[in-house]
Amino acid sequence: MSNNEVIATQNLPKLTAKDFTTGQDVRWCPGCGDYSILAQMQRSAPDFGMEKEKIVYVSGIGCSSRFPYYMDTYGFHGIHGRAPAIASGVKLANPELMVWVATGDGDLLSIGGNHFIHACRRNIDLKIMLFNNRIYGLTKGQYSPTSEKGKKTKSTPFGSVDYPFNPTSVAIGSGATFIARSLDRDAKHLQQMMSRASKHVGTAFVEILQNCNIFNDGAFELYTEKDTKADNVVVLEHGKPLVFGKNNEKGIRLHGFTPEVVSLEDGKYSLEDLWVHDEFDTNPTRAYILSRFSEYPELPMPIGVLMQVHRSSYELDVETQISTVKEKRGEGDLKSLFFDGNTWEVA
Amino acid sequence: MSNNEVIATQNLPKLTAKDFTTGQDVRWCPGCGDYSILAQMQRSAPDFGMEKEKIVYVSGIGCSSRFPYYMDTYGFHGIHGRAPAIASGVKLANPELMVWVATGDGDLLSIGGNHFIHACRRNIDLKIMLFNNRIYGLTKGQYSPTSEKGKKTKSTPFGSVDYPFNPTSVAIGSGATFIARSLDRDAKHLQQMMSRASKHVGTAFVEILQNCNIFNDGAFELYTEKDTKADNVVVLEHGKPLVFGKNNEKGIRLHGFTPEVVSLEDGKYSLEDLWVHDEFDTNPTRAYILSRFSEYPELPMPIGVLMQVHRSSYELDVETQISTVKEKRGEGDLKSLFFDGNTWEVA
Amino acid sequence: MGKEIQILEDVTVRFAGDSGDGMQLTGSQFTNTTAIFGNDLSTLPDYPAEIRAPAGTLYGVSGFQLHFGSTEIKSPGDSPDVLIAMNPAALKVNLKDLKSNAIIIVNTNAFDQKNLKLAQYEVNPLEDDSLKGYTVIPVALTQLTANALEGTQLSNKEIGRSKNFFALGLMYWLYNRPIEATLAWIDDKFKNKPEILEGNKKALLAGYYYGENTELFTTRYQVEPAKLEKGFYRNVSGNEAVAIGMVAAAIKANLPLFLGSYPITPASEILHELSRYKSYGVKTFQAEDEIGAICASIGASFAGSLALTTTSGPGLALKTEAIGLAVITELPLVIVNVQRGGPSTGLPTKTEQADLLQSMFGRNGEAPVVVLAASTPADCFEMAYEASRIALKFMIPVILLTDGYLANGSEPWKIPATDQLKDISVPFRTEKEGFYPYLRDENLSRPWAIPGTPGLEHRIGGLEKANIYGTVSYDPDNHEVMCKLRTEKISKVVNDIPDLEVTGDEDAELLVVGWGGTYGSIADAVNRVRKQGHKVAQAHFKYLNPFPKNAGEVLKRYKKVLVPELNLGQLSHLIRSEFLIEVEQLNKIKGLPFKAVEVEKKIIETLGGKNV
Amino acid sequence: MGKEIQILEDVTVRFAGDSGDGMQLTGSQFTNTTAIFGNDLSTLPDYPAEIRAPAGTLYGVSGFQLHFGSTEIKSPGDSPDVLIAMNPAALKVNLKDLKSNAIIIVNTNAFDQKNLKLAQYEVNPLEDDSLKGYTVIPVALTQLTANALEGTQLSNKEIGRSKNFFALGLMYWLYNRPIEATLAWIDDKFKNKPEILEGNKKALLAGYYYGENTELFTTRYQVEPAKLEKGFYRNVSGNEAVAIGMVAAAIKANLPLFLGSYPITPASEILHELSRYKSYGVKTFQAEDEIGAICASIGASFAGSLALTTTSGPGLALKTEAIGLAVITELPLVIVNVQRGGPSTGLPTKTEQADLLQSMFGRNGEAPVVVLAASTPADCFEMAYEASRIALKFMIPVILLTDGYLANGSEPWKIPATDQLKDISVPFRTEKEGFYPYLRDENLSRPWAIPGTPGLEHRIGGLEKANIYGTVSYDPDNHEVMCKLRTEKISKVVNDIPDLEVTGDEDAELLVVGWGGTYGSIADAVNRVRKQGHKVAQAHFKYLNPFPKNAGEVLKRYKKVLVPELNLGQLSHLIRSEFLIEVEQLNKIKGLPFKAVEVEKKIIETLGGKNV
Ligand SMILES: Cc1ncc(C[n+]2csc(CCOP(=O)(O)OP(=O)(O)O)c2C)c(N)n1
Ligand SMILES: Cc1ncc(C[n+]2csc(CCOP(=O)(O)OP(=O)(O)O)c2C)c(N)n1
Ligand code: SF4
Ligand code: SF4
Ligand SMILES: [Mg+2]
Ligand SMILES: [Mg+2]
Repeated sequence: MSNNEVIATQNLPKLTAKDFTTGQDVRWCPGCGDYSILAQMQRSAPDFGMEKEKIVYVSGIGCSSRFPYYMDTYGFHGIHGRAPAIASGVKLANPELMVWVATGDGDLLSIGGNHFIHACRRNIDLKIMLFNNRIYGLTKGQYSPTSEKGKKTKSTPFGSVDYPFNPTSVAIGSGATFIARSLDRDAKHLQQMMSRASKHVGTAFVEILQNCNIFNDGAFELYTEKDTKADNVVVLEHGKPLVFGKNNEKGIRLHGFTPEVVSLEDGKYSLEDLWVHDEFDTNPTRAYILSRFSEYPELPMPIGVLMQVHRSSYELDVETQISTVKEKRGEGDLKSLFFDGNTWEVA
Repeated sequence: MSNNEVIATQNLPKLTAKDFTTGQDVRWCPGCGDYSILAQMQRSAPDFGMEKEKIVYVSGIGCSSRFPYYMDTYGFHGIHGRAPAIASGVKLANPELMVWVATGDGDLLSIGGNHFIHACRRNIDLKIMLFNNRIYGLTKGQYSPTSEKGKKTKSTPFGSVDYPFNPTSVAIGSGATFIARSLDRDAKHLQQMMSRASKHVGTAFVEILQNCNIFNDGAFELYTEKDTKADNVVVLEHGKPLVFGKNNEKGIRLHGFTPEVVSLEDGKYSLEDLWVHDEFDTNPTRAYILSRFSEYPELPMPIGVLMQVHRSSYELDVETQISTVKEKRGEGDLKSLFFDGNTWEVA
Repeated sequence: MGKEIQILEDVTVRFAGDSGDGMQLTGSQFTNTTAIFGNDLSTLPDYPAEIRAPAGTLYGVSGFQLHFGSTEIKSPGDSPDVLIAMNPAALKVNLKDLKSNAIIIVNTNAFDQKNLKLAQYEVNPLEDDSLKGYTVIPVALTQLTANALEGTQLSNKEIGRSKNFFALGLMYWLYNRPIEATLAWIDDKFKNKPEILEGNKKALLAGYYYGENTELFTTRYQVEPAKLEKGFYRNVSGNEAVAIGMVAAAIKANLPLFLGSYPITPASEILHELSRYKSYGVKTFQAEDEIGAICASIGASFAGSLALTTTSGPGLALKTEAIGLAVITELPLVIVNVQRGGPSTGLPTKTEQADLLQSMFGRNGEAPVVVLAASTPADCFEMAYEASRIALKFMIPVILLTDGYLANGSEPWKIPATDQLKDISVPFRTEKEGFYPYLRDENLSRPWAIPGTPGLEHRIGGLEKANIYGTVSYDPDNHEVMCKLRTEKISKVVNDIPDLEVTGDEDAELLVVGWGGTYGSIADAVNRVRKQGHKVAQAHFKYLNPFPKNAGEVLKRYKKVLVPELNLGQLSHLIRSEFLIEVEQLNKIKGLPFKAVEVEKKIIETLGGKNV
Repeated sequence: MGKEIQILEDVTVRFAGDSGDGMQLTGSQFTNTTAIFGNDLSTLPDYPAEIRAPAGTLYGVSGFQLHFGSTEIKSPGDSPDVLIAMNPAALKVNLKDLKSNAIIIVNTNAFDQKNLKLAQYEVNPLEDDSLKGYTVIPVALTQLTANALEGTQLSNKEIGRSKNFFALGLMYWLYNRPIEATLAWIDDKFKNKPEILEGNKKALLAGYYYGENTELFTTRYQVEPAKLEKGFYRNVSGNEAVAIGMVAAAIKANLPLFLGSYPITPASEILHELSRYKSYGVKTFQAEDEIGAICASIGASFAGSLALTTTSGPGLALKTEAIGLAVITELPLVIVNVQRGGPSTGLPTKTEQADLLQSMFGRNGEAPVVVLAASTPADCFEMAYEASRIALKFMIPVILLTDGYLANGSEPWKIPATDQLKDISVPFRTEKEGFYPYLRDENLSRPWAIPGTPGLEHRIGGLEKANIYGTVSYDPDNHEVMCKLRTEKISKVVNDIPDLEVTGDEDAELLVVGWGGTYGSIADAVNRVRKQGHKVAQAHFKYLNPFPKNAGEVLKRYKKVLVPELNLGQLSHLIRSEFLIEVEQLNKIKGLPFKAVEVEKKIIETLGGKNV
């Protein structure tokens, strides 16, 4: 664990997942991947080291954005695309709160793209969970900025001609300091990522590949199904080589700037030749390469923390500036406010 | 020149810079870097291989966005931040037009950030010129998303706490296919970049470091002034090693993923050891590293084409899809429109 | 077994069940057959707010209502005569809407403990007398379908899914409709799944014959074809009609159609529809957001397309700044706003009429636009065409308001003869001589000189421009001239639109004035009270800015004016301000259309409560 | 050399020159000195649209107008009595505004061939008789300043820059003002540049003594101190006053102030000002755009700050969707809109009052908000405070309208005693017992339960919520209840705001009704016509939604109502609709404030044209 994570030190009453469950009926489609994400959050939250009244979930609009209604904490179901902006206001107003953003690929990357990249740039301490199902769920199945080119949807009956965003690349390009990826179906891993995000000081971006079984069923099957997962997913762990395959028989090495899959069985390459993951590399270039794995079908999908670097977080800088000025000038009051500048008396 | 550039083949009447000059008084501040950008465009445009009535300049709002008024072509001075969106409509409606976007760092990267990253993602054929003066000029001097942290401006009297965007990194993260940088003060180089952008098929992004002598004077002095330029700028040329310095005595080599400045004089390194620029590298990793040079004071500012790759351009894909469908189904007319679906007759 | 046949003038049926029960499909098939049969009709689907709510829940009930008759049908009907309830939840949710003595066909197999509990029934309503007053026809739909499909290759799940065809067959029998159209549809739809194809056909026929053979039904109903105008018809929803209207306008204007849009309920289907029209050269651009969408449309308009942008309330709110740009650049642009329940996200799947004032005034500065509203699903065709015509002729943005009810509801649309459509083409300017970008013709329109035209190079934009010359102008007097010109342009439209029509009694004391999608319910209500002997007249606004020339005169002709609206009084506000007359208001803001009876009651109350 | 001293009641002076001539600074110094001297005053700067237009051009002229007097001063004056013209362009641009026989002090050195040409003068106006009818005082300002600074270390350029101090000194002499305040200011301002410090002081004194010694001036003027209310004063622009008012409100509400904003002319100075107030704990957030700005403010409001967002017309257009969110979540929020010339980008540096209807109606659905408007620069303090008070008390968004004229203009503000400000604190909810997020108190306000409060965890958002309970509700009846509650909340505010005040003649036949920043010009006009013997009354709206309780009664009391507005009739529209009364309109939409004389003329015309 790096030094840019905070460790909860308070003695808090021990809560359980149930304490985070609201009475409201969960209204996602039966079978939707969102259920698992919710369950993992409810399981992870008791260990955030935070009183539950200090945890806030903010969302935009979309199936995924219903998330706050189901967490028994403070929650704000915002308007489409604006969750990072609303959340920024919450966090700036009260930096003691732990602020999560629950958002979809349309919400965060289509209409909300600008707020997202600016949050990353500022490094404001929001934990942004992108429910990426590569489709517009709530509006019943249009393509999204993460849908693959050629996709036939309600708004692209002849196939989309849009080239998709790579969300993790966008985050890197915008200067994000914590980038992770997980799967709706991998309960334990997802909990780990939530826990890691909870500890990062600064914008933490977690892309969760989420199945929309109604409008984009099976989009991530390769990564989640038992028989294909091992061959198509590489789990990133700090300090460990990039190994995958049913019997850990494959690895990834860097050939110049080009990652390639090598066999660990034919004697040509061994563990020593592989790319060893360094989450905390302050040079984001490797993370950039990792972010682009998904562009190449021959490479497995990396899950885990792609990168985590330290940069002072926005809301703390704001607080520091205020206290510095206060120290220098003294705390302002009505009198000093009114009599600042040229005044004169009419007697 | 790569194969993803178009070469004008038409026999056009020879125009000159004067043909592109409107009668309107140019109303930038005396000494503003925008004058040079305008002059270089007026000089470059006759060689775009395009009838001047087919060239369109679209802008948002800002000092820089006044640009279209001064080019005697079709022009659209839009609203703040929306130039890429307006320009996308122009280009989609008539792909035969050559569409330029003139925009500022606030216009493109603050309010307009979303339209920008989506243009890059789609790879629609717009030539986007960012007049980056790292300040809001027209609104009289607030910091912009490219202003350096700590900058004191009208809206940050105690220094800004925002970490800036790196515009070229943002473009790379969003999937841009042509990325270049130039200087307002380097007339020849700027003309070259304009000419290169004019030939790219797809989104071409040109960052121009521009001096705002009123609100951010000297921001790029290091790169433009005679005595410091050579030591602080490296000119990227395809197939050539990265060499700079007054006597070409310095070079850049890659140490792993880390670029470093080396001396070519002390005998330790020679030209062969240097990073050789490959504009057309289909792996954008090197371009990503180049985009980040500006984050390190010890590295020179790269100008030139950082990268150019081929991906089909959006408006052409749109046209292709339409003609494919037309071929398959025949051209629609009112009759086929009205009688599509279930109809019945009342006799 | 001969059954009595009863002739009815009109019938309202409602199909209701889980999302998975295929009620929308069943309803559409019944509609289609009914249309071909020759009835006039009007439909209204009612989706749950959730995409796929869990089976059996109250909030997961999906409904489809159809009103058809041998006379003119103007609305989907206040209260169903027949309810097909596929499960207890469907029964519970819909019961309150039924006519007294309505027929309720229930799938008894679905009334098990689990479903009863999900529907929050303590006691099975089929077994106590809570349904007294209705004609309940219990049918073991699931079981009967399973029986009919015994021996096929279908899985139990697939068999279960076919029960809606059984129900449909039964309804065809009950209302004496031909089943051929649906059989043909099944043949086409499932041509790649022969087992399912056969299964569905079998279920349909089994349902039909069940009606014939069971003793549950003693009466069969007949609704004779309506005396519709001769011609070809097609059933269209409001959203479809907008799409067709816009393509037709583009063809008649000889312009490519460009749609910049961003999905939003309940407007998305216009995008879906238009994205199918590639062979008409239609370009649809799903932008990153509503602002990108309208800005792309403005760009396309500048470049010479017939430009359209479509959205619903929150999207219109986002587009307001850009609409101002279209106003000041004087570019033609059609903005379709399919209204839904607000404020904010509000009731996104429900209907409302609360964006009228936003459309009129929701922009910075003096930025007038033309505002139109469609009155019925099929009328959306005509009004989309009108919006295009006016936008092109006057070089201005036009907002067309529809609503969730019009968008999803459907009715037969009489297909116009292709040569019957007004020519709406406008020439691009090509002549260099004397060209200025803000020259004005007799409509005060400026010339449309599109990029690519040699010699007409010019610049437009959001800064105030000098009249005629089009250069940036900070001149105070010019600004005032331009603000007034932009307003005058709108007034010029008055001469180009039809007068406000009044129907009903010449000597009425009360005029009922509506606008947009409430037309059908108001018309039904007015008819009813007139049948009761009251003197009432009706006028309906489809042109809201400018108002038709005769509007003031019409409104002042009657002693009382009643304005029913699905909002808190927005048209009333405009009428009061424009004509300084007092109006009675009937406001409903429940996410639902008016029932005719609600308007009827208010009319009678306004008339002084006397029943004639 | 004794000179005649003439006593004047009030004077209007205008300083004009190139942007580089320091006219704003000169004007501010003169203002400051005049204020300290004890006059009442009102100022109006007039910047060119360009940041730094090329020297000498007509469009590059920068002006600063000051109206001061020994009586109450309500507006910056229609026509200057004195013009200081630093170059030919300044003379040309301003000449048409001057009073006949006005004094023109010109810098003769600037009247060279180049500058005359830039100003499009064919002949030097100082040399033909085009200035007949004015009292022209030619002063070789550049030369005299150079002479005075001979021997200093200053460069020629620096010396050139000091000439405005020479001009200022001359004006101080002419109007008999003390120069100490400016000397002190120079001491402080240039303390790190001792040469320039000395130079400027020398220039100032030289100017003063030049007045004393030259024969050009035979008369000196004296404007006695005004009889202002006792107390401390400070000169504030409208934007400054908004900033101070908001900080004061936050202090008195015991809340941190949060501003989410995005720069836009003419609102940016509020952001600038507030970003200086770090020692008051004010957090200013320059967001990526207007939408991000208001959304951050909404988030901050949810988290317990006094939340503010500031903008101008195009920005307000962008914020409309989010304002709807604030309405439905019932969160307190102050939205300050500094109106400028529209539509679209329009005339961005000019003033206008054309966002009233946008503020009222520019949102999807029924989304009512409170709308206030400040009447003078200093009144911006009070109205910002009021906006905060109402937003907090009723848990609603409040739009405060100011305009470019108020924003940049300034006047003395009487500093209130700190204990004289109303207590506007509202308690956060902390009690768990009986808590529901949409409980209502007597104002229909819901409880403010901020994150961090144990036991009150709850969720809000843009979907319709069940009254009291705050759960998502699709219930039709609840939606209607909530829409009406949100409207009723606004009506409740009526009981919390002052009545509409009427000044002027009790028995007037005409009531002149204005709103917002036109107060001063209208008041001046009404005073003038009353002095001519006409019976006229004035009422001025600062509360526009809801209107004050007595508004209808007041408006109906007079035979005629005249509504002057800087738009095409927006308040008129609201008055007509609300009260069904005919009003006379005076509309000006030129990017400029009213001159009192314009209103005066219209009043007389409305009264039937008779001069008493
Ligand atoms: C301003 C606005 N525009 C459009 C919509 C309609 N809308 C709601 S959710 C959504 C996209 C949903 O997709 P995504 O964000 O991927 O979430 P998902 O439903 O897939 O979880 C859209 C377009 C809206 N509510 N508001
Ligand atoms: C919607 C909207 N918001 C804000 C503004 C005010 N505004 C005009 S230009 C500008 C920023 C200018 O900065 P930049 O884009 O960097 O251009 P520059 O003037 O530096 O060339 C702003 C904030 C506006 N015109 N419209
Ligand atoms: S539509 Fe898709 S994303 Fe939305 S709830 Fe259903 S399955 Fe989940
Ligand atoms: S303010 Fe700056 S960017 Fe704008 S015109 Fe002046 S020098 Fe150029
Ligand atoms: Mg999605
Ligand atoms: Mg800039």
